[in-house]
Amino acid sequence: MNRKENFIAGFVKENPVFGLYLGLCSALAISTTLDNAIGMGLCVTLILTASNMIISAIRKITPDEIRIPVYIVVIASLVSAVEMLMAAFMPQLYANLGVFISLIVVNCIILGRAEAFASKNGILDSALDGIGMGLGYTFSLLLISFVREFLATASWTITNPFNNQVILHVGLSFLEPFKISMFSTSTGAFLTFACFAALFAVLKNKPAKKEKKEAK
Amino acid sequence: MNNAIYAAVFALIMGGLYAALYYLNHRTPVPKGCENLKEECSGCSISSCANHPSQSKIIEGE
Amino acid sequence: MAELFSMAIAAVLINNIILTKFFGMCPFLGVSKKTSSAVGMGVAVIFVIMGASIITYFLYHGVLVTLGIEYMQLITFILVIASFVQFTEMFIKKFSPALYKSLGIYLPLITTNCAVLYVAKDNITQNYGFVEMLVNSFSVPLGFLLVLYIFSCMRERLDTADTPNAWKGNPVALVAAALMALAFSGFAGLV
Amino acid sequence: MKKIIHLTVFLAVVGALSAGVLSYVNDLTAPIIEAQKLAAVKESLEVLYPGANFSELSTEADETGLVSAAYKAEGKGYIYSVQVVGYNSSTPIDFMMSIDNDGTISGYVVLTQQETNGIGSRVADDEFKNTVVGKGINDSISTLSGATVSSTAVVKGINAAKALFGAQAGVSVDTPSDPVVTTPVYTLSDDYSGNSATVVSVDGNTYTVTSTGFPGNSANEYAIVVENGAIVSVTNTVFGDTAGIGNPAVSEDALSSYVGATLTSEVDAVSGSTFTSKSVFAALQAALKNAAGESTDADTDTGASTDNTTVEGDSYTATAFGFGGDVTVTVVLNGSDIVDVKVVGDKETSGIGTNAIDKLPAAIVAADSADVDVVSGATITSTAILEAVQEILDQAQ
Repeated sequence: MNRKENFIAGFVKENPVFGLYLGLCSALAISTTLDNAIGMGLCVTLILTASNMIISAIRKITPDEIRIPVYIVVIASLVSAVEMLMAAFMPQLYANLGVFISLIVVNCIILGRAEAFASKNGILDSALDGIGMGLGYTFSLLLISFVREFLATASWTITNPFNNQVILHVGLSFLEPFKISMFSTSTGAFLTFACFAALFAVLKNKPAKKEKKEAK
Repeated sequence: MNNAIYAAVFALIMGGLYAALYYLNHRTPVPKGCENLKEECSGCSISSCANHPSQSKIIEGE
Repeated sequence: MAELFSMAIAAVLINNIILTKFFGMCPFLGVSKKTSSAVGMGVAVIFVIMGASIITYFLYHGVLVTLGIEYMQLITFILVIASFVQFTEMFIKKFSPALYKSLGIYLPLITTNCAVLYVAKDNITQNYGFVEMLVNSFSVPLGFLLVLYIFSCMRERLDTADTPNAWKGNPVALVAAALMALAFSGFAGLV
Repeated sequence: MKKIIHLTVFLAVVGALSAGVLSYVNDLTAPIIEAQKLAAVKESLEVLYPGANFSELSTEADETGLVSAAYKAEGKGYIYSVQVVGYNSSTPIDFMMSIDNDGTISGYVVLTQQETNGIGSRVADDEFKNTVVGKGINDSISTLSGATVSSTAVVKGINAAKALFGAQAGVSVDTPSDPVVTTPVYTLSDDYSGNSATVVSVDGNTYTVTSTGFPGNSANEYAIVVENGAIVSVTNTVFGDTAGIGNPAVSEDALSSYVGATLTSEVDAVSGSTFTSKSVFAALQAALKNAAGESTDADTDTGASTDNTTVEGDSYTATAFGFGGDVTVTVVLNGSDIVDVKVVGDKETSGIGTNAIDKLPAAIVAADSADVDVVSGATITSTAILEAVQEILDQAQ
């Protein structure tokens, strides 16, 4: 399998969120705004890449019997470290994401990639896999939050997590009266996610399908 | 800097305990009548779960 | 007493761990295809959360705080949860094959169930006393069991329903979950 | 066996290495996180000790769990952030207080509170603040009569902060007994005109008296038997006060304690139901006065004994245009206190505008201002009434 293909697989075909239903807890909970989605996505990408590299580096000395425990320890320390760094340098984002940062430890994507890929491949490949999968996850979060933030607030806002300056604000004020605040609640999260999951199911089986059913 | 030493010793104990338990657990044979449980698990895509097909070879490697 | 009761009601119905906090989504979708497995998973989760919460509670207040190494919280908790799961599995394998037959298969999955880690952390961040901690650690997974069970019943019906191809399986189940979340939001004013 | 040792040691070493890394990161980030936490509350801290150097302290020693944060102002004193639940159980009273190094309470600031306006909210007023600031840590702090629940909660919080101060500053602090509740003394000769007691009927020596308790609630009715200028029995026949709060004041126990009382007797209010207790006193007073051949104050003022509400104070009238025509509002003021509001507007739509005429007066009396919510569905009439009341209030000042 060549590297480029591998890298791209994370976006559609092996998209961890919509395709494999991994890492859903955080994907649904923090996808209320683009800010949170970007922050969480990059956080996961960073941890995933680093954990993939470390695990790949120690794959030869890791006793096979206790692979999983070793991965858990490595991931937990990485997450703790990132958590502390975020609290120090991006306090606002840290406060918004809250407990979900620590819960990256049990994010199935990270352990899953360590197990399925990093334990068998070299450092560079593992790093690329981590970035690819991480960006695939980020991309999924962005899709969900793009829809949810707009439906719930009739606008999109992106802020700089380091100093809380608003970088971009797109608001369609004439739609203001029609916003559906339900989309910032859990019902909206499930609903948006269901639509995307259906859409990805269609994309995945495209060749096999005659009748195209666009998800709304 | 005692702090770091405490932390290291504490993690040493916890990590050792986990490894020992993990290994012992996987050596404990599955009781009668439960051998086929894994096949029954229609499961999900969590590949790190011990029931996932990709996990079946770990312990036999002794 | 009344406070503990309303705390429990809030944890089960109002702030339901799956429907409002999204913790434990993996088993929510993975193990909800059959009612029997949903109940097995739910019971296993209650047991593990209770056990792990009690241990982490004492370790945190007894060891981590005393030594001033609170930053080891996350790694300690995940190790405790993982060890506890291993220990439980080993124990029931040896002494109660019948129990193993019904619950054994769900135990390994619980290590990576974020609900367990969340409850352990929540007990610390909310600054609960021992009794409050016990109530919280029981009622939160009880809410998990309740929702998992209801959801599995719905999915059994959905299986036989005529759904468009793209929506078959998880997508339509998620729509059902959305409606369930909407229904549960009606409990909001209860306590 | 060798295998298991190998595995255990491997994971133990991985764990120890991780711990080392974490401890390094922690050392690196801890001061920054600390500084950030302080920056967030710095503004509030500055109010108490301007220009001091602050550092955060642990609140571990606080057994009550009420103190949420503690700060040390270098060389000046300590600041405690405290949350207590008063009357409003959904929003706690959040306050900060400072204790100087010498043990004097030097500051008290309420940050947020949602207590009943004009009653529990008094814990945020200067009146209460002045009783707190300047006290030493061993002085007891009195609660506010009439706002017992809220102020008791605050005093408990203050005591928790004092105890924590003792632990942190190394000063011994007397364990304060539970807040001193200063029970105000009432006598039946006091002025209860606010309760609008009216003798409705007299049958032999049994007097039926109505009087209101909590402002805005409907009147309570009592059957009172008087003999030789003293109370023989009191029964509550109609209860119009807040259920669950006022009830203790009209319980058989409470009412039987007034048997034998004369116009000069001292009487005890039931704590927590002060308003209803006062309505009992007002009724007792009215019955006793009536028995003694006097009419009540109120009667002489308005000269209309058929009038159900009798008040003392100055009466003002204003009109405003409602939905169907003029709405006439009569307001009785006692100082700045709105004692009574009457609305006459026979042109308003029955069932809609009349809704406002029925409901708003009580709300205005309770709020003591025209700043109350309009009755939904009857906005125009409501607005007219409120405009008229505002006009009167402006005039009266």
